[in-house]
Amino acid sequence: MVAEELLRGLEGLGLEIREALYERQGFWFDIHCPRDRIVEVAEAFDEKGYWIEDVLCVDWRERLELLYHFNHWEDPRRLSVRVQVDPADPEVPSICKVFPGAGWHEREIHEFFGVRFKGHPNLAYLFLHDEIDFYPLRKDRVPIPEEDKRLLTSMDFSPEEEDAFWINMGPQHPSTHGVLRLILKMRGEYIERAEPVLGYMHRMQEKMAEVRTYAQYYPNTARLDYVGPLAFSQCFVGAMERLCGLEVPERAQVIRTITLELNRIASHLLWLGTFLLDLGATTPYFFAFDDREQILDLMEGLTGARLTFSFFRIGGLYEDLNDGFLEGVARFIERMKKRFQIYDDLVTGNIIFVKRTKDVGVIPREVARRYGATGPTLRGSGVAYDVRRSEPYAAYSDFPPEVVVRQEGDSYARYLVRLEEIKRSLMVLEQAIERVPEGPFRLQKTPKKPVPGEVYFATESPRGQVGIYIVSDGTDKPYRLKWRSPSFSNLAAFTEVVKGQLIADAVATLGSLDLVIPEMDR
Amino acid sequence: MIEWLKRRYREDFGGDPLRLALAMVGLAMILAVVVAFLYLVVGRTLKAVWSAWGWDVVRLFLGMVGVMAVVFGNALFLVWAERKVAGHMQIRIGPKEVGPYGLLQSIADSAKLLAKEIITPRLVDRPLYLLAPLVIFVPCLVAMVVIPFDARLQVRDINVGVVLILAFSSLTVLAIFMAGWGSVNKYSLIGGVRSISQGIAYEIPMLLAIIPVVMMSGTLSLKGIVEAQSRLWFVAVQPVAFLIYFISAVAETNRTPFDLPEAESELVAGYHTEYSGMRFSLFFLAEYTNMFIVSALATVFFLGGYKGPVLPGVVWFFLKTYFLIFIIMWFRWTFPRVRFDQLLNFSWKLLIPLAMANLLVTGGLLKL
Amino acid sequence: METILRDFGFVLAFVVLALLFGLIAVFIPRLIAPRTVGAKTESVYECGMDPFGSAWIRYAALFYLYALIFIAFDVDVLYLFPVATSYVRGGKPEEFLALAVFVLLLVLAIAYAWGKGVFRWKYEDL
Amino acid sequence: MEVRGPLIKFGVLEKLLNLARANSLWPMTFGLACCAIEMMATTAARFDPARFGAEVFRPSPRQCDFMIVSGTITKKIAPVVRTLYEQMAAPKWVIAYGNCAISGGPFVFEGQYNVIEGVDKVIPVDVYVPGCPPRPEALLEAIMKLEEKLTGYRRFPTPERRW
Repeated sequence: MVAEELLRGLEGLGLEIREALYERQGFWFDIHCPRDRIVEVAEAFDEKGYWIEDVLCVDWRERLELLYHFNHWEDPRRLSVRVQVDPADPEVPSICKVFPGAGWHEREIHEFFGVRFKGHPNLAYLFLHDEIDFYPLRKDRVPIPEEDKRLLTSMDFSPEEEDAFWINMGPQHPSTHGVLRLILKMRGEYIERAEPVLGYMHRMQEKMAEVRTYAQYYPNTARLDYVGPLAFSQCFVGAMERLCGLEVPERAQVIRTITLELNRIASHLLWLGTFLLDLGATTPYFFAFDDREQILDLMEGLTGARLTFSFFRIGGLYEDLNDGFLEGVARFIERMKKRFQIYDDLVTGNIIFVKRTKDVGVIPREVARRYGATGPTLRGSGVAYDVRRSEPYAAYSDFPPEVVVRQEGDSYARYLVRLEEIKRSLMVLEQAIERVPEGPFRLQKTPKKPVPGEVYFATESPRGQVGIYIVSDGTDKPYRLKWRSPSFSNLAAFTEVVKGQLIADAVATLGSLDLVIPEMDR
Repeated sequence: MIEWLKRRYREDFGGDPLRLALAMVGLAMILAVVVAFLYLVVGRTLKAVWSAWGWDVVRLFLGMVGVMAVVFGNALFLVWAERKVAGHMQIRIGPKEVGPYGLLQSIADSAKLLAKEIITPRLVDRPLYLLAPLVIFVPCLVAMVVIPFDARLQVRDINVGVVLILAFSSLTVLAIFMAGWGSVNKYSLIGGVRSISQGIAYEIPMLLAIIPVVMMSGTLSLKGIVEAQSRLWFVAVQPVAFLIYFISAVAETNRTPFDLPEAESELVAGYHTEYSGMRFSLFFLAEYTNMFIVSALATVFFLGGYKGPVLPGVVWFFLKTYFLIFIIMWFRWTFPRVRFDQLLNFSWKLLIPLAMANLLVTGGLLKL
Repeated sequence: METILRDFGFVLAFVVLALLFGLIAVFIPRLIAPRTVGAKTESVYECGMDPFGSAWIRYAALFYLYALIFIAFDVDVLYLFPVATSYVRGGKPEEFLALAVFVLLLVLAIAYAWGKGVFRWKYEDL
Repeated sequence: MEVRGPLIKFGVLEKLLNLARANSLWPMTFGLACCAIEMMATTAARFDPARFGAEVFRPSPRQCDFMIVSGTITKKIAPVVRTLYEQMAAPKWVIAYGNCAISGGPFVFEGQYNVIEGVDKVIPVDVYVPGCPPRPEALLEAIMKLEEKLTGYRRFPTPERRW
């Protein structure tokens, strides 16, 4: 196995490696690494073909702890590398030379915790506005040092540069789907460099989690990714169940699977509509939304909400199935199967659409790995990696979805993957609605306060792998909660592939990634 | 009525007789000035023109009124029709509540735009920025001069009508570039540059597609071309030319799938990003009038113009024209937008060589 | 001569009409529309941000090439119009030959530009 | 920022113009967060604001009549919203759509550092639509409220009045 090989190599380097309990913690191995050797370790991971899932920081007051999560496509076991940092001198070598995708995570940590990364080319702030004068996620109020204040607003570009044409796309721009801002350096119609500015929808989710109890915070998980909220809810309740060691009733798991898949279809349909809107075609938007409304009707009957369903509860569900839900789903499956013909006629076979998306925004496998792209974006690049298969949650081990893979890695491949995934989701639904077991839908008793400990949980949202990392100190509030958002990493990959593209292609590529801004701004 | 007047008096003049009197005096003065102006200036000019031109003056004025009616009627109808067509293609119904079948929708829109603020940004290049919406309207009206709506319903049959229309239609591109460059806005600039290259790329196939028609009819007068199709519409003998013309026409009017100068998802609103209120609606009006003109020309060149059985010619003319416009709308609500290099290369690599081949074949066949 | 002048009189009248209409249409809102007075109302729109960098720059030189071929073309194609009007059915075949030579020369121009890679859009070419 | 009245103002003319404005409200393409998805759902086939002529989404603020503030106003986006509002051509209106735009919604807590509690602290608001997120029907109702504000009467009879 790859992991054992790697660990042997790391042991040879003299690192301390501990085995973790996957069932309770969500990762397999814990690697303790001295501060100065992190680049070396990252290179070892890179050599074995690992991709970077997440970089995060926990403030333990007397020390800052950096966690690097690595995972492997063929051997999907999460390895966690820990680096201890002294808060008085928070400096760590940057690994963004090895994993460019970590560069953005490092910027985030720098801005929220004040950890400086040596060798990072651009530590400008991603999220925060210029009135902030402290590190928001530190437990104690630590003011930003004077020399770092310039990083709040400055980006390393100089508009005075001769012959450079700067275009400011966003925050209010029809094709950025919300409030993403891209600063494009143009050369004629071509993009030379793209510098995203995030944080226009930064809603302090991680800070809020530390202030509110688990139950109070839970509904806000649905507001992170409002297009596929259930994947985030599942991630949160899954992590809590894992932390408390709860066994969720079978019925609840199956119903969760059904709603998750319905949600995935709804999200993909929304993406389909807006993607084509970006390409200039208006009509598919209306057809896709028409189908989506059918799902929303079903979900509304079950959960009472049209968009931000907070349906799951720790240890089960909020409510049992309502009458006619399963029949409704069956009807929807029948309807949806016929609708594919419309999309094929209107979109897939449309010569202009094919010309606009084929060979556009190609994300090679290697780029996807180094940036940590996941979800349909990754599967469009020829990697059969799906959290539903590698770490089955809910009832996915009973109804394993087929993984759709395309080799091309272009926007057209991503389109086909998503369209195909709708079909596969329908197949999962078809099996699941036949086999909803009887029984309770919720555990009678769930603990209000989880045991102290840390836990990682991953789910597959329509956009890619969602991860949550919770540190519990035994109180009713999380000590630290960190989201790994798929759009964040996918956008990082976008900045790499957009270089040298036409502006129209950049819009097509951006659309094909299916970004949700609040999810990456958190 | 009396009640209404009383209320107006109370509300508009605050029940103050002095203000009413002042308003009356002001109105009388304005009327006097207008009458004097009409008599002294317009009347004399008219007299002079009348003595030189005779009945052509009547024709000119009737033509002006008629053309303005067509332009406005067409724009109002098309705005409504486009939204209705779009609605029905998109499984919804479109305008419905404003008047019967939503027919008053476009009137409400234009009235609203008339009372909308016009913002002139501080940094704009004023001459270009201010002139662009005026210039864009010129080719629309001039083209109407020579279009034969019926055998006798034509403002004036100019013997170089085809060349006149083509020459003036280039002004549209110029106006769009003026708007793009004058706005000092990056999106507008890109829109303007794109518009120029698109305009020139599609003008050539358009010209080349019309030449076979001119060859077959032997005249540059639009009426002459229609008369030459008494027996057979040119679309039957020149299907390739018709297709080339139609595609180029869609591109010339900046409609989807060739709407790159105003590509919404890339360039916000393209060249008219900085235009508001009436200036913006002049661009809008020009777009719909251009759509009408290119369809009318396609009708004249290829579909036999006003020729047709039973119904009067003018009805046939409008039927054919609006059918073509419907097809253009159909394009818009079906296709995505093409990419810019594809757009240019489609013209240079495919349409122009094809149009040339078509021209040669026509020339050869005519000599057989 | 008289007819031509009159023809252009018509055209001129319509040009004036168009300009007049545009002026009136832009003037009316000055009277009946409310106005905004704001700090940024009259600044350049750039997705809600303050604009930076100039909007008047040297844009892609690629378009310049297209414009050059166009000028060569447009003038030449215009020559074809008088030819077309006098090109009658039947008659002398050498008329066709003349036409063919002319058009083939134009084709040569496109072929040359094509071969030179004008129509190839590649980032590296810039 | 202020909006000044027109030079010429007659009661009848103003009434007619307001009627026209009420029947042709063009929104701005500006989505902020969750509520933007419901805003999109509103424009889709089932709810179809095209019926009242309110479907013409203009991306440029110069050409639209009202802005739907559909989401949380963070301190970073607030100046943008204000700029956009100032760049809209008068007459212009604002709909605060959703709890976040009204008061900051669920993102207000002690020690928060990034959310502005209500868009009316930044720009004037005409219609408030509560909900998290509000349903598309609520947005249609908000548009009708805006029309009512202009014309003085409601387009459709309210349910209470009918039953």
